[in-house]
Parts: sequence; C-alpha cells; structure tokens
Amino acid sequence: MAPALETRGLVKRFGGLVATDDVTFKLEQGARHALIGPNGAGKTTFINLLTGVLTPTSGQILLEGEDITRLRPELRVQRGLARTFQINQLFPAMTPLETLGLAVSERMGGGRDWWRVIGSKREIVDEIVEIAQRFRLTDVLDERTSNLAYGKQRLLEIAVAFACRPRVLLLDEPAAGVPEAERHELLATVAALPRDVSVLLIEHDMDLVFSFADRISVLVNGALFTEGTVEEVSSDPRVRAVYLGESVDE
Amino acid sequence: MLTILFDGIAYGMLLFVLACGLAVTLGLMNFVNLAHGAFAMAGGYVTAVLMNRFGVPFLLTLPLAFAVPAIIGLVLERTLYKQLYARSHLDQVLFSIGLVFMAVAAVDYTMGSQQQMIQIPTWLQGRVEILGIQVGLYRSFIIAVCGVLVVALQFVLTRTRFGSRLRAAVDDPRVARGLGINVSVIFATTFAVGSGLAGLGGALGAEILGLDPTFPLKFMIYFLIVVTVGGTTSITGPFLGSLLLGIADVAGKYYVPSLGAFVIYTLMIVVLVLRPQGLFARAR
Amino acid sequence: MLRRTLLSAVGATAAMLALSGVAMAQETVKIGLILPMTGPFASTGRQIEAAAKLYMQQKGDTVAGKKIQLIVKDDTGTADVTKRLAQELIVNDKIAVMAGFGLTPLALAPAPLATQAKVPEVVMAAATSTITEASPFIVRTSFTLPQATVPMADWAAQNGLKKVATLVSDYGPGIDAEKAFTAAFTAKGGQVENLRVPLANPDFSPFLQKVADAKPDALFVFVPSGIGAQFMKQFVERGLDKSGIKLIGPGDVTDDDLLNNMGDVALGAITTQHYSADHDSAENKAFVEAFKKANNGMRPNFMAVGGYDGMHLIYEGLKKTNGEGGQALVDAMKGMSWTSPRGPVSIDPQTRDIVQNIYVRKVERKNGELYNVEFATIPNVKDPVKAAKSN
Amino acid sequence: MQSTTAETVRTGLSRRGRWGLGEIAFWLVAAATLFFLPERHLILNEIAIIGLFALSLDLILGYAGIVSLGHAAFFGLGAYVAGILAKNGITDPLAGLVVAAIASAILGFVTSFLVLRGSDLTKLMVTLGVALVLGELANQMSWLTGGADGLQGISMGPILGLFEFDIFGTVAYAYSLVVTFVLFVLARRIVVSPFGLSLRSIRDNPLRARAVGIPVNRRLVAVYTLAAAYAGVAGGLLAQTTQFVSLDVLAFHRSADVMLVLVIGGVGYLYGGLIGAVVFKVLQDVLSAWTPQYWQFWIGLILVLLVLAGRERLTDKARFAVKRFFGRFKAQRTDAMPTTSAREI
Repeated sequence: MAPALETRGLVKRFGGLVATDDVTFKLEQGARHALIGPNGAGKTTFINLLTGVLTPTSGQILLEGEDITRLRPELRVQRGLARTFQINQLFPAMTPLETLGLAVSERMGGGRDWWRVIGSKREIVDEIVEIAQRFRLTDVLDERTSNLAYGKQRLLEIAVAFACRPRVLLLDEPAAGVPEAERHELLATVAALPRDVSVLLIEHDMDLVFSFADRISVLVNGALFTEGTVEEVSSDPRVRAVYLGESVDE
Repeated sequence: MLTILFDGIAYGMLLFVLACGLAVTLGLMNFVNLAHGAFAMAGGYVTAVLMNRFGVPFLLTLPLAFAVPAIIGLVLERTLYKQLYARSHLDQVLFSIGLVFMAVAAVDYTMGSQQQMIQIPTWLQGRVEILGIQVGLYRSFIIAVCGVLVVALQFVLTRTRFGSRLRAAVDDPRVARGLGINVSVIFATTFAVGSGLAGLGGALGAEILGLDPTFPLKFMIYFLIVVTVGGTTSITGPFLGSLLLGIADVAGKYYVPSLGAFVIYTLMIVVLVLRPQGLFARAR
Repeated sequence: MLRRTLLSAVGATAAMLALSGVAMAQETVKIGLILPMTGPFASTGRQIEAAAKLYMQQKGDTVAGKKIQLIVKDDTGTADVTKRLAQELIVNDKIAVMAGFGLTPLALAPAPLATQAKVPEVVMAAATSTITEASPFIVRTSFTLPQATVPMADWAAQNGLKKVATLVSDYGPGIDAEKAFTAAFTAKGGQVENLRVPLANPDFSPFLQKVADAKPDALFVFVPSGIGAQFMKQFVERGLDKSGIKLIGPGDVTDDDLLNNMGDVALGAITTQHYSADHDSAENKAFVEAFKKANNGMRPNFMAVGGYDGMHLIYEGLKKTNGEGGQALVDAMKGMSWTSPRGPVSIDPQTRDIVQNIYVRKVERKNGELYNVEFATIPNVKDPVKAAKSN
Repeated sequence: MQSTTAETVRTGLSRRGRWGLGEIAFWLVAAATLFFLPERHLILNEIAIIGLFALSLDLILGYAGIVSLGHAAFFGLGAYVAGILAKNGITDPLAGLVVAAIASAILGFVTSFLVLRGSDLTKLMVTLGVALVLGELANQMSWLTGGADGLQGISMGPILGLFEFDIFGTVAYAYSLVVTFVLFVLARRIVVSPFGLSLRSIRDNPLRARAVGIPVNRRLVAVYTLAAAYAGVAGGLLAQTTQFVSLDVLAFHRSADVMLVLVIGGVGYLYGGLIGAVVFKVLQDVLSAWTPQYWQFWIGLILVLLVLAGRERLTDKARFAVKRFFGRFKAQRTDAMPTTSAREI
C-alpha cells in the first residue's frame, strides 16, 4: 500500500535562501507522526508546500500514491488533505454550526448549489451532529465564532479540518495558546481521532509529542535531520543538542 | 517633441504636488482620505481670497495656503480622523466622502458656485526659450517647487529622526509606543503636513486647473490614480507615478487625440492588474 | 429593521403631505423650474434661478388674475432625475409650464412628457439645435449653438482669416459648434483643422501645442463655460496670443459671470453671441443693475438672460390665454416678440426657437472691468440648422 | 440528546432561509404603496431601481467582501443595452431586461478577473477605472449611444403585451417592484444556499475558505458575474421606465451613490440596499425640496455621523433587533407546545 503522504526530493528556494532542502519523507497509512524542529527550521514552509500555498522549486508530493505537486490547494483538500493552522483561521462572523455545515457541504460538492437551503440534507445534518459531539461543540453550535472561548475555537479549528473528511490531517501546533484548564479536553479529542486518518503533527510541546506520536521526524535548517520511533529520537543525543539548544526560547 | 515632454513633466509635477499629501496619509498612515481634495480646495481658496480681496501677492499667500489647511487638518485629525485609523478602508472612504460633500456645499454657500480666478504675478507669466524649447515660466516654477518638495520629503522621511519614528509608528504603533514614541503626535503632525501639502498644491494648481466648489470631486480620481499607480510605500513611487501619468497623458493626447481620454484610465488598470501594489512599490 | 421601514414610510408620507398641501389653492398657476443647482453645472442653475426670481419680483406674482407660483427643483445635472422631477411636477403639482433645463440631455429627457401631457417646456439654457424638434411643446429662449457660431464663421471669412483651427470639448454641443463653424467657414473658402478635447481634461497643453504647430490665423474654441477661464489662461501662457493667433468662438468662453475675474488673458478675444452684460440699451442697464443688486454683485450672463426672457415669455403667454396652459399657451408663445435686455427677440412660429440678434464682441477693459464689448450686429438670426432644413 | 442536537442543527442551518414577520411586513408595505401612494410612484420607482442596484452591490460587498467604486459600469451597460434594443424595435420590456442582464453578466465575468487580486484600494481603483473607460466609450460611440445628448426615441411596448406604461408611473413602479421582488427572492435563496454560505466564508477568511476546499476565485467570479447581471437589470429598468438613457448612468456619482445607499441601509443582509434606497431618496427629496442648493451638506453630515457612530455596529444592532423580534415569536410558539414535544421524546 502506498504511503498516505510522501515527498520526494522536495526543495523550496526563496531567492538565495533554501527553506526546504531536499526533503524525502513518508507518512504511513494510519500513522501518528510528529514533525519537530527548532524555530526557523522550515516547518511552516514544509506545510505550505504540502497544502499547496507554495509551489516547490523542485521535487514531488504524492497523496496516497498520486502526484499532487501542481494541484491547486482546494483540490488537495477535496482529495483528502486537510490542515489546521497554528493561529486560528476561523470565520469570526459565522457560527460553528455554519462553519461545519459549510465544510461538510463543500466536501459533498454542494458549494455549487445555488438553490437549496443548507439544512435540508439529512446526511449533512447527521454528519454535523457527529462532528459536533466528537469535538465537544454541541453546546456552542449557535454562538458567533468570535465569541467562543479560546479552547473551543481551537477545537473548532480541528473540527473544520476534520469535517473535510481527510485521509491525511496536518495539525499545526493544535495546543498552542490553549489555557491549562481547557487543555485536557483538547488533547483528549486529538487522541481520539479515528485511526484511519493519518496524522502529521507539527509541535513544540514535547509532552504532547511523546503522548501522541509513534514516529518523529526532526527538521533542521530545512532538511530532514533524523527520523525514528519516539524512543530512538528521544534518546538521540544529537537531537537533544539541536533541540534543547533552541527550546529555551519557546 | 521636447516641448511635449516638458509639458508632460510639468503636468505630472502638478499632479504630484496635489497628490503627495495623499501619498503621505495613504502610503504612510494607510488611511484612504478621499477628502484630500477638500484640503487642496481650501488652500486654493485661501490664495484666491487673499489675492482678490486683500491684494496679497501670490507668493506670500502660499505659506498661508499651506498653513490654513494644515491647521484644519490638524483639528479634524484630533477630533475625527484619529477615530478611524483602525477602521476598514471602506469606512474611511465613506467618512471622507461625507466630508467632501460637506466641504463642497459649505464652500458653495460661503463663496458661491462660480470659478475663482487668480492672477499670477507677471514675472511668472509667459515663456522663455531654453535650449531651443519653449518653456512656460509658471510651469517651470511648478517643476522647481515640486523638485524641492520631493527632495525635502524624501530627506525628512529617510534621514531624520522624525522620519524613522514615523515609520516605526506606522509599522507597529504598539511597539512604537513601547519605545517611548508619541504615536498620536507623530500621526497628527503627519496628517497636518499632508493636508498642508494638499493646500499648497491647490493654490499652485488653481491657475492651471481652475477652482470651484466641485474641485474635490473633480480631481479626486486623479489623486487616487497617481497614488495607487505609483505605489504607496514611498514618496518616490507616487513621484515617478505622477511623472509617468503626466507624460503619458500629454503625449497620448498629442499623438492620438481620439484616444486621449482613455490613456490615463487604461494605464491605471493595466498597472494595477499587473502590479496590485503599484508600479514602484517594493513588495511587502 | 421593521422600525426603520416604518420610519421611512412615515417620512415618505410626511414628504408627500408637505408637497400636496400647497397644491390645494385654486387660482394658482404653477411653473416648475428644473435646474442643476448642485454639481458641476450649478452656476447655470444659479443664474437662471436668480433671473427668474428677479423677473417675478419686478413684475409681481399675479398674471391674468391668477397667482404665479414658482417651484424650483434640483436635478443635479442628471437626466433621469430631470425626467422624474418633471413627471412629478406634472402629475402631482399640476404645473402649467415647466422651464429651466441646463444641458441638452436634461432638456431632451422630459420632451416626451411635454408631448404626452401637453405641458409647454420652456428651455432657458440648453443650446443643441435639435432640442425644439423633440416635442411640439418645447419653446426656447436661450440660443442655439449654430446660431451663435455661423456668424462667427462669416465674420472670420470677411475679416481675412484664411486658416482656422477649431478646438471643442468632445460632447454634443462642442461637436455641434465644430460642425457648424467648419461648414460655414469652408463654404466661404476657409481652411479648417479640427481638434477635440475630452470633457474631463484639466490640462490643455497637448492640444494647444498642436495648435501652435499648425500655426493657424485664428483658433475657434468652444468649451463649457466653467472651463473657459482655464483655457484662456493656458492659451496665453503658451504665448499663442503673441504668435498672432486670434482667439475666436461663441461667447461661452468669455462668459460674463467669469469674465472679469479672468484678467488680462481674456483681452482681445473675439466672440459672437446673443448677450453681453455690456449691451447698450436702457432695458439691459436696468436688468444688469437690478440683477447685481439682488444677487450680491453677481453679473448676469447669457444663462440669466435666457431665464429672464423665459419668464417673460411665460407671463405674456399666460396673459394672452388668461392663465390657460397646454396647447393654447404654446400657440400664444409662437410668434411673440419683445425687447429683451439682449435686444429685440421673437419666437419663430414654425420652429418655436428664438430669433435674435447676434453680436460680434471683443473683450475690453471698461471702467476697470472686463466686458464683451459689442462692435457689430447681425440682426434677426434664426437657427441656421433648422433654416437649412426648411429650405 | 442525539435528536435534540440534530434539531438544533437543522433549525440552525435553515433559520436564515425562513421568512420572518418583519420581512413579510416590509414587502406588504411595499406592495401597499402601489395603492396608497399614487402620487409618489415616480420616486418609488426610482427607489425600487436603486434598491435593486444596491442589492446587487450587497451581493459582492456584503457577501463576498469585494469593494467597488465602479458598479455603475454594469448598471450603465444594462441601461444602454435595454435602451438601444427598445430604440431598434425590440420593445418588449422583459426581453430587454434579459438581454441587459446577459450583457452585463458578460462584462462582469470578464472584468471579475481584474478584482481577484490586490488590496481594497486596488479594487476600488480598478473598478472605478473600468467604469470610467466605459463612460468614455459611451461618449465616443455617439452613433450608437447618442453621446452626450443621451439616447432618445426609446418607446416601450406594453409589459407582457398587457400593461402600457402610464404617465403617473404606476405601471412603471409596479413593474420595477415586481422585478426587484423576484430578484430579491432569488438573491435571498442564493445567499442561504451552500454557495452563499461559501461566499460569506470567503469574506470572513479567504485563507481558511481555501483550506476547507473552496475554490475561492471561481466563487468570486461567479458572484461578481451574478451581481453584474443584477446591476444590468436595474439599469435596464431605469432605461425602460424613464425611456431615456444619458451618459450619467455610467458616471462616477452613480457608483458612489449606490455605495452610500447600501451603507446607509447596512451591508450584508440584503435588505440594506432596499432600506438604504428608501432612506436616501426620501432624504434627498425632502432635503433638496427644502434647500435645493445645499442638500448635499446634510447627506455628507449624515454619512460622517454614521461612520463615526460605527456603521457595522448599527447594522448589527438592526440585525439583532430583527433576530430578537423573531426570537420572541419563536419562543412563544415553543412555549405553547411543551407537552407535545415532551410526549414525542
């Protein structure tokens, strides 16, 4: 079986600066994979290449064996590659209900529907209910998103991505900025993501990485530094050197 | 041919003098002030009233044509404009259009709807021949004033402490405040200077463009074209932009008169589609 | 939202009541005066309104035992608004006559209404020749551009000008003027080169440079009166006056309203038109004096005289019909003649257009002020376009 | 638990689609004016047309976040197309509207690609430029458009072969009102559809909209084209009901006015354009009857105050008031039936 997501010799240059340096990477089916690295290591560039916000200078990106290197961002989403953002990117003037409804109906190809009211389809309603329960949003569905507590917004951020029913989900620091009191709820939901979704987690928080991931890749200066199981990487002295040297800033 | 080039430059310079105040408020403070023309009109009327009613010589009216709009600008900035810095461009557009309507009606009420004329001094009238081209004296005067302005503005913005503080205040008002910069004073000063420059432009332009209460509406489009085409991140952008537009407009009308009216608009659309940030803007 | 709707409904009702309240009095004859009072052509509106009010003030507001009421409306210079206002005045206020109309499209837009509702439309400003043909109810008291232009061509030909460049604003009246002049001047053996300037055009330099290159004997110019001053200044600034190019044209460029402020640049410009504030007659002296007195020293221009005569025509027409409007009023107006501040005028019974003297004038300084000083008269000029059609 | 959430979801998603009392009242009042304000039909006709024009601007500004200072381009094109058709013998009003809509839609589609990029200011200027170029074209092509004299000699046939336009403007108003209503219903339907929801999401956050898989540019092109068609119909209505077209249908002040109208009424809930048109026109009429020269001063003052008071806040308040109004109504209804629902569960 092809890996869920794969890059081959991925390079991105900005002028003279090499932001992504020949990254060859595999995310296996059903994996819980963490991508770590010090600040400025090129994690964000890497994600932007995967999702199509940036086009690579050279190299290939494959989603379940299919080349998506030149595909437009929204088409990648439609093929099952969804992401969350490090800083919430939500629709402040819409309710969580509308946000989820939008994502679900878009996925079902309803976005071109000019005529029907969005709530009229049974399968959409059922799916929203399921997602709302999974992400503990049922009691805030009708609030304006901008009025939600930060933790709930964070949950919604993941829920929207999940509503795209991804095969591969890229989580960009899902717990960033969440206050301690709401943190547990968030981690529990992340841990409970279904196993048929392959997850790539970009994270600084080592506790979260160790509790969640079964493999870890380390990105340094745009290049893959090392990769292995949690034990291998956490015991690698070079990683500790690179990482601890930087993590003071975090 | 050279005469056309000269006329184009003079016209472009005139556009620049009128628009550079807007370039300052829009480019540096990111405020879309469509009422810019109203400040220009104020300057024009100051000059016209002083000359026609009190017999003040043209040159002496110019400092006042700068000062009066600057003071009006300062007062309005302190009372009204400052509340709108954080608002959307749309809000700013609506607010300043409202001001324009009020200004047009108010001037109409106080000064009448007819054209105001000024008499430039005789030593600025007429033409001389330089290097075989006929050169209008008043146009040369405008070019000179404009040249001085560009240099002065560029100097103030890039070389002085005020300039660097202004840039800091624009980039991030919060951080600037943290550094002990009095952001509101800086903004107020900049706005006042911008308005004053508009007034000066209005006074200088009255001779060529005419002056009546609809001035702010008639020329608003030209100011905006100059600033958006030139790009709003610097003073040199709008300067080059106005030169380009001035020359293109004059040359276009000279060589293909039937298409004359299209040149400036088409040029603007093409530039903005290819370079939405403006022709001479550094990519942000 | 509902509250807003209600509020606006209440507002509309109030406005309606306010308007219909005055419509009750029986023996009133209403005149709807539709003018651009705001926007770029506001000064046209001001001049006409001032003249109309002056006339009413002088002659009283009762005609044939009926009270005259003037309703002034601002159409902002927008044709669809003119039409709507005219329609409202006809339907709601039951006006007997509509008058005003600052620009050609503004005069043309309500023409079908005039025909349909049989309400006379007195055009006091707009000057395109064809206007009176748009409805049999249109009567004009201003002038037509060809009427003012063709005498200019004749004068130019008689005075030894061989080669003339024309420079007109690129819109209806400008093109009219260009055509009329070119046809008349070439017919007399002259040579013409045509230039058109976009209407919104702050800088004339490229066009004036073309003129300078062409080296004509004279430059014939027509631009809307507000722009005339800038044009004159730039003409002189370029030194065209010194290079021996005469400035000629219909009187719009040397509009009396603005002329005195233009300064010496205007000196020597030769124009042909139907009215100068300097016109030497007792009627005109009285008119100018009264007008200035009533309007803070503002000098009446050719728009004002159109408004003044328009009111005169309406008053005299109503006297004849005993206050009746409609077809009878138009018929009464046809063929009427009187002595206006501009000189003797009459309404051509066939075309309903004004027949008047056209004067050749030169800008001169008189008692410290600039005036168009008349030095030749071409009597009883009809609109040459329509005259040519009827032959 | 499951079913109540499902219920919340269902009602929550279709709430926007349901017609509220206030809305019904609005249209009933509008229809009533046909009978109760006969002497105001001319200005009401203009209000209906401007309302439709502002509604079309709301589609792009309120629902997709595209600012435009050149919306008159589409209005003017529609007006000229309808006018020229009628002048050349195709006098059926509805056919004229359809062609006007198609022509404006094509122009909208072509120019939509110009407004996909750049800041608000860039968009303002590009749209403005398009309208200016079009205005200049209309002036130059006077053989077709009548140039500055305006397009004359338009005579319209009866609507559906039945209703002749009359001098009181009653048929004209009824015609404009019905067309506006039909297009409003369509627009209302569209903005609550999944397509409409995706537009709102693009306005709110284009980055996330893309990340949800929405082809942002294509949606923007679609709505811009649609709004252009609406504006074209509004222009067509103006040409047909006034039977005259002049260059100022393309003028800058048209674009600016429609923006003011929409903003006065409030952006982003479709009624803004209609309410704004009523308020603006009545104000203009009252003010200009009161002071023909200086009424613009007061319009300007209102605008300044409106912005200073917080335009969006006011609109939100209006929207909130509407919501509360419906909320109360809904609450009463549910209060009345608690026993039934309990038994069902």
